[in-house]
Amino acid sequence: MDMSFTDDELAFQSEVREFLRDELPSEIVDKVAKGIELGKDEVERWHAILNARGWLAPNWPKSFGGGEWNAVQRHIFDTEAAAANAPRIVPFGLSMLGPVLQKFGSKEQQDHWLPRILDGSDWWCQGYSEPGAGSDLASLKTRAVRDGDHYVVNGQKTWTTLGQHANMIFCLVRTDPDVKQQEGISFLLIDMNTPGIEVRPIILLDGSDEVNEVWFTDVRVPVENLVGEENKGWTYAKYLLTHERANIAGVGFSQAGLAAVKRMARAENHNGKPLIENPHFAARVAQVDIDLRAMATSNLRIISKAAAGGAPGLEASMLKVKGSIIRQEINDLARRVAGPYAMPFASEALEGANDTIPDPLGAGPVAAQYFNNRKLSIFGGSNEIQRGIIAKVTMSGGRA
Amino acid sequence: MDMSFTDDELAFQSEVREFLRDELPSEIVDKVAKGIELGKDEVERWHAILNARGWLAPNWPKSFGGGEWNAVQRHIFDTEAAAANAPRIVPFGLSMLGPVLQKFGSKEQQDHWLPRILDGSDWWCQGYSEPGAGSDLASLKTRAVRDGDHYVVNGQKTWTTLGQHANMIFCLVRTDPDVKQQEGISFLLIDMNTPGIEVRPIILLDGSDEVNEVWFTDVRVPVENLVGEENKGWTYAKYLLTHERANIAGVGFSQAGLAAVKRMARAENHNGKPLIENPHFAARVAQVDIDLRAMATSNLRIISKAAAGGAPGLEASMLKVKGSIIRQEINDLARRVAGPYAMPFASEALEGANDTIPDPLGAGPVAAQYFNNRKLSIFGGSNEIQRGIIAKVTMSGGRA
Amino acid sequence: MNFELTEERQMLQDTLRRYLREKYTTAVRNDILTSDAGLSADIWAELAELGVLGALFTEEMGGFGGAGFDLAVVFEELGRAGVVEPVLDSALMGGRLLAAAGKSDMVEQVIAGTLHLAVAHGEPGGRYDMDYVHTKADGGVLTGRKAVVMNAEAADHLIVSARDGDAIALYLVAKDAKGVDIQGYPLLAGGRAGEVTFDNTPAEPLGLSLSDLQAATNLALVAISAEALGAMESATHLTKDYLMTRTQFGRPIGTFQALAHRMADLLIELEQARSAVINAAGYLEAPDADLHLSATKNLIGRIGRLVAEESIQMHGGIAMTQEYELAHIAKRIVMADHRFGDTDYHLERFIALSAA
Amino acid sequence: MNFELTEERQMLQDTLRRYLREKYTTAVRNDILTSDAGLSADIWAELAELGVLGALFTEEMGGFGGAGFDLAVVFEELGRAGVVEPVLDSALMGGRLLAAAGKSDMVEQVIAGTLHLAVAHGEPGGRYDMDYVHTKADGGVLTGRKAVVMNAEAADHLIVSARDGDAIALYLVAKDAKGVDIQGYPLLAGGRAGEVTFDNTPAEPLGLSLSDLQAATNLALVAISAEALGAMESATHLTKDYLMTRTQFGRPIGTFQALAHRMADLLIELEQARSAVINAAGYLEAPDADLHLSATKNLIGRIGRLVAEESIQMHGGIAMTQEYELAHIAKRIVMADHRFGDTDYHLERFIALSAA
Repeated sequence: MDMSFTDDELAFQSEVREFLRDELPSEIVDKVAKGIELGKDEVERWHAILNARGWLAPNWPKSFGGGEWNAVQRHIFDTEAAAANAPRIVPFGLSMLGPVLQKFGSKEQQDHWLPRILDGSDWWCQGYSEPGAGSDLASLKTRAVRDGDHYVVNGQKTWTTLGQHANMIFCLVRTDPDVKQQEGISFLLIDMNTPGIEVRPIILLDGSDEVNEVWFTDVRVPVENLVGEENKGWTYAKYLLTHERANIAGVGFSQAGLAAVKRMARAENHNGKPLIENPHFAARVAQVDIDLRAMATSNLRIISKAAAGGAPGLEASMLKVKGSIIRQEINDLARRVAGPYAMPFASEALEGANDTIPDPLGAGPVAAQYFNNRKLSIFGGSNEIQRGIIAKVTMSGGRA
Repeated sequence: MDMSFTDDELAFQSEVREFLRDELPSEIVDKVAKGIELGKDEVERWHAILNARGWLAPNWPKSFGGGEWNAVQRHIFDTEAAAANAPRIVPFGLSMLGPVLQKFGSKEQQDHWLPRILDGSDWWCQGYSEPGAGSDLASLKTRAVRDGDHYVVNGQKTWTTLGQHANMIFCLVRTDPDVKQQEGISFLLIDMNTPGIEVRPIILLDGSDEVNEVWFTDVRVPVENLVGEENKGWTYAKYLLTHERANIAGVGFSQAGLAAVKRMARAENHNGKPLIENPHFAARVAQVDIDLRAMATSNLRIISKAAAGGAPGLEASMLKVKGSIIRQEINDLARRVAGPYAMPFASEALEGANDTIPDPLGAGPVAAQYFNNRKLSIFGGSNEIQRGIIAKVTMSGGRA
Repeated sequence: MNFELTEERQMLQDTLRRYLREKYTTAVRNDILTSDAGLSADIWAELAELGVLGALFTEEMGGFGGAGFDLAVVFEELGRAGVVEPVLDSALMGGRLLAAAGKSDMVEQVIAGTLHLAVAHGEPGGRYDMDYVHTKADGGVLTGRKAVVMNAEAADHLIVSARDGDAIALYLVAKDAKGVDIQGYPLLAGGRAGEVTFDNTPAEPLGLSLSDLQAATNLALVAISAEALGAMESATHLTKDYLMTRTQFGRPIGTFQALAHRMADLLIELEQARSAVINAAGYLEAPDADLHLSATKNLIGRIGRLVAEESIQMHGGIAMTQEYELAHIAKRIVMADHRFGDTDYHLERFIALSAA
Repeated sequence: MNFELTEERQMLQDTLRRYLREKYTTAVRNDILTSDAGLSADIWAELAELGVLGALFTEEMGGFGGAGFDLAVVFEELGRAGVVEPVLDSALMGGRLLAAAGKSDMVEQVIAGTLHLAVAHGEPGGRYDMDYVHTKADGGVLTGRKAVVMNAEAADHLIVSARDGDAIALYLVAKDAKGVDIQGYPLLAGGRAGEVTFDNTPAEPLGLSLSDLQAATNLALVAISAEALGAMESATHLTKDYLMTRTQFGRPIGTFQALAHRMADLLIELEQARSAVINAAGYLEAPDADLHLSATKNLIGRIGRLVAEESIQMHGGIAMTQEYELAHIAKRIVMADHRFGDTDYHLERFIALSAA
């Protein structure tokens, strides 16, 4: 047992810190710290900075232009980046499609699409979920029918995050309706500029418009955009879903969030004293802090196991549940700190455009974030789905 | 809306208080206050005092020697009795069998058994649960086979509370094994002194021996001890289970328990101040207090509805769940207050026999009670069963 | 003991519920939410006409209600429908303060729906503290700043707390008086508020002190608790319906036991919330009213959070979308915790009052 | 970063786990629980022989372990098996205090299992306060009373805290010394303790102060947390097995979704507890050890209660019976909260240390 980083790991940590200090634009930091949405250009700027350093695709093999970091290195980067209020890397091309193409794509597909992900030529989005399917992903109804050298796609996808920025979408489509649900699904790459595609924003309860519905009406997709084999898409989809589980606990985000709560609570007055000194509020903060410390160690244990070649499955589900609960609890604390000033809100404030909303603690729209982050326990496999997996795996003979 | 008692109800409350002050023996109060088990003689003494006043069977019709109180009167009595640390009335004859005989028993059975319940000639216990059945009561296996003027009973009952004191047991037995579970059950009254009956105590996790297993080997029961019709026992069993739901929330017990916690926490030192002044402990107490105040009003609402002729069903399940949670929370607070002195314990202390166990707060065996009262959410229809009922009734069209 | 509504209150409840169900649809409300005014003058006039505003005042004041249970009935229905119009701040708090000051002509206009008010009490940095008042009154003029003043822009008059020497007193200020500046903004859960500054603004002393404001705040605590209760009832109802109709893996999701049991827990807690509001309304005039009100507000805060979060979670994605009714309802529930003292504030107050 | 046990610790864990599984059965333990001594001399001798006691001491002290992770490994296994022998009080705390005092001959006997100790520190009315000491030391004799002294009756010597003027120091007292009186009693979760009074009892100053006792208490915090973790693992394991084998309404109750999800939550929290114990062991020698230890003890207290209560609830009636393994395990878990400061005590300490 050794809980400290090796010298190599410490050196890498210093390198990351230095990079973030020198290269991360302060305008971006300000927005991230307040939970304000970044514009497309800002995200692309940060991606370009990372790409210039060779750090945009840390999980990719070097042969594809990636960093080939181990789990500990990725953890160090993620933690430092969150603490520095760096933006989250948009994962659709880099963490989702990339690995799928690397494993299942043709040489032509790899040569064409992978460099375009790195240099920002393409912004990918994800066409998995459909209305009415919820957690039952395999019940998808979007049809793709072969017509000569094309598939003709009809249907609807939903919860397409940042689809408004994307020029490409990877989709699960049904190519054989007559077999068992999972067996008739294919994985298609679709140009968003093809005629027949319509993107409509879904306004979320905090007024944000980051997710979309995507409608397909007789959309013609060249057959060379099929990944792998027809009707084998479910295999690739599962690979995608289980592959990228690094940072699933969001430890760095929680640490940054908790630090912000403490900072605000030191500044906020409660009956003539800083709120942080109020025993009831302090107890709330302390309990999350304690839970987070334990989870950070759980995270390190799993990372250490992954770095040693282990395959965390059950643990990832556990971390996702606990991680979402802790982050949501921190969001709840943030809204409490703000007191009456948690109430004012205009959805434009999400884009930093509204200066009339008072924000005495410099906290940004904390109540809106509290609501927005309810998604953490719903999207990407709800906590109920995760609990079901944990129970099933454990009670069918996994370890307790 | 009027939340105060009427003049009549207030007068009744005074009458009850006076009675408890004058008639409730102080030796019994001391034991109840500390959660020490009462002996059979002490219970019988209290029953006799109540019977002399005509208050032993408040829920029985006057024609059977009862008090015919309405729900509000019963509530007043229960609350005052709990606050005065009166013992709980042993319910098996009075609240369970009595109403069943009154509704389904023959004239002969009523004439014979009901007076004996009131005057203490019989101590009844309950033969419902069986090993391995848990909440699935209707899966019972104890067999009764007709043989001339007798049934011959073989099988085993469990969780028979205070069976060691009882001379009579009412049992659910299977008289027809070839029909649907619920349809082959009969309701028998059995003399515990019949050859072939063996009572073995089950020692609970706190060392108490109040529950028992009862074994039946070729036990011959006269056919006149069948209640109602053969194979209709499930109807009577359900009537028994749903009939006596007064005081299901245990509001009075919780109020008395919380008062004791506050008293102890005023006496206990924590870093040079009374523990009750510690903000973290005070917050725990306050939250239970607040929950209990709301539940007390829920209880009154339901009682008021029952007094007006309504039939609370769903509400009783809700009160049972919330009531058990609150009482268990109070037990948890009591063990916390005791600090290191929560640890010493000898099971003899449950009977008040052990003076070597230190008890500086006069709290009695609080940790043992904490464990013992885990039963509140398990026995009598577990909280899981209650939640199932609530969900089922509500989602099949009940009100939300 | 009797927990039935009187015939009059039952009628008020039925009328208001029916009116809001028919008129105050999600679509209508969404238009109001995104409007510049943040409220509907038509709805306001109709609420007055239905007698909803009059129900907040005693007969002596010119109304026909005014007791705790009258407030509970009105605000439970407003909460159920997610009404954003400032009945609480403008009519109830503002109106009852004017009634306490003997301004019966103005109260009449409030009941008629023709006069809008705002109560400007909280100040930046003051959080929920009642006696955190730095606005100064000196020789008939006020100078200072008030924070998150509900309905400030729509109000014709503001009732302002200010410190004259050591004492805190209440003053009446016309919105268009000299030196009044309002920076208005929308609120997350609907409606509008503003930061209000006074610079040597002429003001009329109302003859009311902090204790009068506390009495009005007690009314507001009943109202906001009942409103949150009504919203929780809506949330629970929507969730129940969703669980019964939404199918996944081939059956209604409400038949999945984990969700069924969590639904049962919500229903149990909803009963607790209902009883807590009854306590608040019933003990509003009792000597230990403050204790009961803090108990209620604490419980409503805790259960409100549970109901909002569990309702969203059990719905899944759809509850995250603004166009779905629950989104607004959940915001009303959670944001109620930020008014007149939050869960922790009232826990502390309950502890202090219990020890007293 | 490396979270694998060293080979030595892995061997210690395997050996101890196998030994306890074979020897320390429920039946054996129940005999010990109801015995007059409250512990088994045979088991004690075998623990010494297996090197379990030696693992609690550094090589310098004559052992072959003594680090945080050594304690964690040993006490996790003791907790898993519900061992009631006073390894924590007699060998770990007592022995390490004697080691700190340079009593190497006595430490040797502790490691050999031939010397029993008790630490007499807490006093009636002192709750968990470390500096609540009214026992007086004056001219080489002690007078005062100590509360709930673990293993007092079996101990050959007691290590006693007493106040000499303003300073608190530790003294060694032979159990049969003049003026020592012990009122012994059993404990709910097994083992025995006693109220110990000293009346002008001759005592040997150990040259140790309160800070040495605090250091020993830090060791005890790692140990009790690891012990509770081991017991939680047992409780969770028993519950999992029960859910898989017990059928109701025709199928294993673990297939009922409500129970399955609650089981999942227990497993999630168990991982948290495991990480918390790793933190306690890993940071035992760090400058901010106190902060980490309080964090761990608070978390263990919270999760311990959840695991004990949920395990009992999901079992149902059988868990209420003394003869079922879980009954004892649940008591060990919950009663661990009453040692060296409970959940709230360590929450406060964590808050104070965080602010520092």
